[in-house]
Amino acid sequence: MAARTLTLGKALNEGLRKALEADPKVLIMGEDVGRLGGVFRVTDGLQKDFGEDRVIDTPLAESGIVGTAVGLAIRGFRPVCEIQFDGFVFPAFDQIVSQVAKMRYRSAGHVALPITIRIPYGGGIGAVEHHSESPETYFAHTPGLKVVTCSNPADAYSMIQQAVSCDDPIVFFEPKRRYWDKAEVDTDAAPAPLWTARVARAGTDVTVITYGPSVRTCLEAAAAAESEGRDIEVIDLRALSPIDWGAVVESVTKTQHAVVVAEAPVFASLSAEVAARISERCFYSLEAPVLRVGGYSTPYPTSRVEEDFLPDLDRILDAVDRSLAF
Amino acid sequence: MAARTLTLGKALNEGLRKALEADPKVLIMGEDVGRLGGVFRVTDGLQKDFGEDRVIDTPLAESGIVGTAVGLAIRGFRPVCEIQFDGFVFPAFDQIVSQVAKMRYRSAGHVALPITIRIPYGGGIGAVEHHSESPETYFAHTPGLKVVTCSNPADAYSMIQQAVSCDDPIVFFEPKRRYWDKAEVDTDAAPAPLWTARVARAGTDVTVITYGPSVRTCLEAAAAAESEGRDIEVIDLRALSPIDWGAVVESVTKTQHAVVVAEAPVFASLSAEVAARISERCFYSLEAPVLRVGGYSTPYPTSRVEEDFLPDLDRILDAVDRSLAF
Amino acid sequence: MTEALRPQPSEGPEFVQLLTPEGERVAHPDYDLEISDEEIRGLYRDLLMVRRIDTEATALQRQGELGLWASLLGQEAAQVGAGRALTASDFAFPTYREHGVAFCKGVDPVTLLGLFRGTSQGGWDPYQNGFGLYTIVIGSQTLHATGYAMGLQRDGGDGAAMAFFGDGASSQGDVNEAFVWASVFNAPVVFFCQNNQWAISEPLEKQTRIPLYRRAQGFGFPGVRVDGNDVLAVLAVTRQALARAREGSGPTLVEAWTYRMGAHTTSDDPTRYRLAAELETWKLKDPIERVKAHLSRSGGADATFFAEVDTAADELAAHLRAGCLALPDPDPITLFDNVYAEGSSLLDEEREQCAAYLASFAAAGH
Amino acid sequence: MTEALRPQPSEGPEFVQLLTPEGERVAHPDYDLEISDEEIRGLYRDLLMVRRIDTEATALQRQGELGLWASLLGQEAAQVGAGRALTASDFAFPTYREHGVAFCKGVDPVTLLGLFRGTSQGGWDPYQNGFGLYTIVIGSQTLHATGYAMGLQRDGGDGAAMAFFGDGASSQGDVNEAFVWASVFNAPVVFFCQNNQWAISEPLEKQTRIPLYRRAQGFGFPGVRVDGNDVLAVLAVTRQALARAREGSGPTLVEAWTYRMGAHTTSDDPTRYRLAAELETWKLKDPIERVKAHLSRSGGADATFFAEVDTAADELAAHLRAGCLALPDPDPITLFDNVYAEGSSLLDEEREQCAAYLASFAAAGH
Ligand SMILES: Cc1ncc(C[n+]2csc(CCOP(=O)(O)OP(=O)(O)O)c2C)c(N)n1
Ligand SMILES: Cc1ncc(C[n+]2csc(CCOP(=O)(O)OP(=O)(O)O)c2C)c(N)n1
Ligand SMILES: [Mg+2]
Ligand SMILES: [Mg+2]
Repeated sequence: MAARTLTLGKALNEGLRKALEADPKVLIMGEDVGRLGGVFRVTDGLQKDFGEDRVIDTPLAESGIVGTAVGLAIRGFRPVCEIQFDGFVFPAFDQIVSQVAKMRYRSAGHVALPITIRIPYGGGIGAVEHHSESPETYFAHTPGLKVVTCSNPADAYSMIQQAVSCDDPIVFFEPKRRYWDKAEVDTDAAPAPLWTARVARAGTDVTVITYGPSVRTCLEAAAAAESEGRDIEVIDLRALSPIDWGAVVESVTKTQHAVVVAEAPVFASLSAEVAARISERCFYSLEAPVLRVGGYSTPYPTSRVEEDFLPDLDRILDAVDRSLAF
Repeated sequence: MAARTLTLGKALNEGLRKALEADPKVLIMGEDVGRLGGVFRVTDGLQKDFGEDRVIDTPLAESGIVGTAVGLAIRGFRPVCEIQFDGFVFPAFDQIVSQVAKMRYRSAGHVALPITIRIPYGGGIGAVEHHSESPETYFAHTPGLKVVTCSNPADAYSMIQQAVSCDDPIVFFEPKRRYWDKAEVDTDAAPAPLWTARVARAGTDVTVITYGPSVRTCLEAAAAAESEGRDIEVIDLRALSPIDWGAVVESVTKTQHAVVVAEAPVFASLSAEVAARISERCFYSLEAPVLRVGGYSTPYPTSRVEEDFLPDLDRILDAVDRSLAF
Repeated sequence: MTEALRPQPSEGPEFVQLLTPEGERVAHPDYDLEISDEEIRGLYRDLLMVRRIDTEATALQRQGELGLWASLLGQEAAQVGAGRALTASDFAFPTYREHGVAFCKGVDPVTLLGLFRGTSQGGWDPYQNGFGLYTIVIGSQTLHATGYAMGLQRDGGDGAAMAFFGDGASSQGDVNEAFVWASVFNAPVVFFCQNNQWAISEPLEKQTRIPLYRRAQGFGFPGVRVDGNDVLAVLAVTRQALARAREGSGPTLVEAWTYRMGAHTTSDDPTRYRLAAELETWKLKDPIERVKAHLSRSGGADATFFAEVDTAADELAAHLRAGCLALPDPDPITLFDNVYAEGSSLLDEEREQCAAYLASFAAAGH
Repeated sequence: MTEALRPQPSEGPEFVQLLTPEGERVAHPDYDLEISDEEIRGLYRDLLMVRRIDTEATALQRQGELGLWASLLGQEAAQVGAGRALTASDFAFPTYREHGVAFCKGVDPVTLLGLFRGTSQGGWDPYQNGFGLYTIVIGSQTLHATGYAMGLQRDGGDGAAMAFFGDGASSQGDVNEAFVWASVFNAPVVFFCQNNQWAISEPLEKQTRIPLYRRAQGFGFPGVRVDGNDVLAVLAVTRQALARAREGSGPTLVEAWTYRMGAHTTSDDPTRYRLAAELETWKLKDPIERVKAHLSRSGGADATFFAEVDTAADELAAHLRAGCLALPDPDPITLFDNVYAEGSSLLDEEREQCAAYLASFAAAGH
């Protein structure tokens, strides 16, 4: 077993390196991904080793990044686009929604667009505006795209490779405040199928469904709850579109209580889908309504109050308590 | 009483005319809104009467339309932007999400952006790609925006004026396949508050929650169900963000059954929010899970099969039956 | 409607013309075209076939067989000139109006009708003829063409990419970003702008206050304005631009100065916004008449030839009509096909539910 | 790192310079600047104050008082030149780096710090000084400036708008759409591009292969390249551009050729991507030294003056520091404020829930 301790960011870097090695058609493109290695160093060293033709510093325009990636994919390449921060994906939104998501459909299957769009996302890093958002719902709501997110180094390492080798366009969300989280990564282990959720912690009392940066927060909440005698099961969705409903329903059927946790404003969000679907599928098992903990219906606030905006231990435990007290 | 028979499109036209008359700061801008009067003629005759400086044919670029509207609003104007079709709003998405929605917040309230973004939306008109989409979830999920839609000429007439005079940015969805629907409009009547839902049909057995183009379909379904002895209450949300939960909860508490109907793909949609919130608020009243009828998780399909994609009478009644049989 | 007629481009070398509206060959210092009578007859044939495709499709729309049609009437020379400059290894990225380019690229015109009849979203195989899917969101395809050209640079492919777009499209951010990319990467792409003077109801002046071909200057690559109703000039200019691209000299912007003789689409009513007189002046510049005049005058073709082409066009029209009527209505359940290459549990579930639902109707004998 | 140093702009009239790096006044055929010693002393003072704001803010960041700072080091002349050309009726639309313009527009620099300290998103009143909110999404503000200028045309306001942006931003669709709009509507807007040679780690060549000021040609309005480290030249060029705008002659693109002497922001490490030698050549072109040299040599200022300015700068720095430390941490519940002008039932509900939740902690004595 080739187990090494890696940060989540480094695990992505190594995963991308593997992807570049495995297939000469894989390209990396984005702003500052070359010599700088990206502002989070996720592409560190890749341009040096794979050259400027495969690791491409692009002009500063996101629609251009994704739009030219579409053309490169039509020509048979597998572009991995980096969007520098969550809040900067919107200039590319049109190309993503109307071209990337729909080209296969439009072409009756003749054109595949194996494009991966990497987006560091989420808050909690004390950043300025547009650097802490959670835009996953916009993409999950868009048919033709698939959406995934990793929560730990091992998943980061395998999921990025699986995403790059998938023939469908994938929006790959990276929990930026977890880039520095470290864990052992077994680089030889067979990865779990990309479209499966993971029981991050088994428990019996309440199911907390979450993903990305909130997984660690929920695990911490579960650890804290343990001392108070509450046994929380934490499900890390991993795939946000499509969702592994089997895993979710199985857990909620068992615990009869569900809390959904994510950083995005809850209104009309992916969390709403999770809550709605659980409410429908587990109608007879639920002992309490599905509760949601998330961002408020405001723009992402300034960093000095972001801790009050983000779901934290206390808010998660408060929801767990409310669910159990129902 | 000044009751006149108007189509929904003409009601919007007259509402816009009133808005232009009422406030010299109101501007209309977009592609082909001038001499042509828009491809749906919603702005017909307005340039002729209010001049090219107030009804502005713009270059062909949606980000430019919304971005310059932001600047005009900063200068004190009230721009009404027309996006020609639903599928063409995405080039403007960045300006809408990162500028229109956040400027007030960023400026701590110093800058108001009283911008109305009109979008003809929805399917059923036998159109080509990008001309039949229902992108309301993207906007409803965006804090800082408000989202409304009208379903009939009377609402169209009053709601467009209310939207234009609102100091918040509003995305105004127009049900394009209902542009030709006719009804009496009392142009003197005091309009209902913009943020209230409307009981479009009172009933006792099931609540069908819907909006925009689907309202008529749901009313037709309710009429058909009547003959089979089912009494459906139809709620027209009108405001999609924020939603008038009071009206929804009141109805579902009474009927104990809820079906949500909209054209958008249901996954991670506004319908998910409605279903999740009802499931939470009406937990003890619901006799059946909240069911959703909507588009499938595919891009909007080609017109020869769109009737199979769109919620129609049969699918709505099927859901009603399933709800009652639960 | 009080404004004057559109201004016409200045004569002189800035406006490349090799065949006058009267059918006279003229020389241009930078663009030479050695072309045989046979080749000119071939172009004439193309022009006529393409126009016939267009008029037949318009008729099919009027008769209710198509939901919509975007006519290329008046733009035949621009499209045939560019289309014939393209070789098999070049890849075209069209808008929704490039029926003439499609024809030159060898696409059976029936293939194009599905989109307008509503039986498909396009659905042809772009690799078969190097002809991309029709793109409706204005300007998007210019970035695709540029990316494709970057791909050619990376895999050593020997063709070039050509992006088609309109005068209106020139205002879109995407088109200008494509110019930035193409310039910075020196990509083998030709930007072919059919300036047909109108973007639906908006005249050229709503998009630019200087000639569009000069836009390229701002991005550091050459721009050329060509008489878009002169098939010889378009062929010469586009060939040269493609040659430049293939030999590694980077992008070119070609502005084909032409005119949309018909409505924007069959849904449009141009009498609301433009003068009939404008149409009249453009009729005198018809792209087909001048080739016919030239061939007749030079003896390059005789009445038999013209009659033969007319017959071939009639046959093509009949083929188009028959093909259109035979286009199969898709089975509803196929609306779930081709969303993903590797499937999706969500979609599978929806497909099953829909199939069961549809079956329940079949069972009930609806 | 093997590539050569950045190429420098050609000398000659295409590069407007009125004061050499050595402090010598030079003439330019198109740009004349009659300016008194007193005015030059004023500009010197501005430059020094602005640099001092910047170094103090950088220090505050290092000491953990700011989360981030975007330094303008090296760009003082570009910003003071443009900032002093602006009059009270002109409106500036900045990026995140226009601290110098803010100063000239009369904004208390403490106001700018909230954004970088994380106590606000900006939050100043743009109407107070005609200075818009800092804009982080690259290029967006160019459209706002253009729209504002269209507003001036409509309400008869007598100012102009000025859009600030960087070399990197020139690639964004929005910026090019702003050029289209400004040109088509002949809007009174000046596009002021600080070409500081870098967009984070990407050198100019990743954005363009020709000089940026020439971009304007492609859109039909004038572009000028000015020595961005020469405050006199920037003032002269920008004044003229603003005058053109105000008198109805439309937009101008000004490219201020300058250099980002520091990191992109305090989060950046430029040693990873650029040569120290490049920095050295630019140190010789320092925007402040040349004014000092000129004033000293011409006798326009003496040691007392320079000492006075230093003292004033120290005072400003102390004010900035004190102001920074005094910036109040926002009350959490205020995160619900200013989302909407007319409220929202959803937000009201969330605010109440949050308030109750926070109160429960307070009650529990947390
Ligand atoms: C992004 C976008 N906005 C609006 C439209 C609606 N629309 C379709 S064609 C058209 C005009 C296009 O004009 P031009 O680029 O000159 O091409 P032409 O139709 O003249 O060939 C418009 C506005 C669209 N398809 N895409
Ligand atoms: C749309 C968008 N994409 C990416 C970023 C991240 N980013 C911030 S500054 C910057 C470089 C900007 O370069 P330039 O325009 O030259 O301005 P400078 O920072 O040099 O003043 C980038 C890529 C952003 N803020 N917005
Ligand atoms: Mg056109
Ligand atoms: Mg820069």
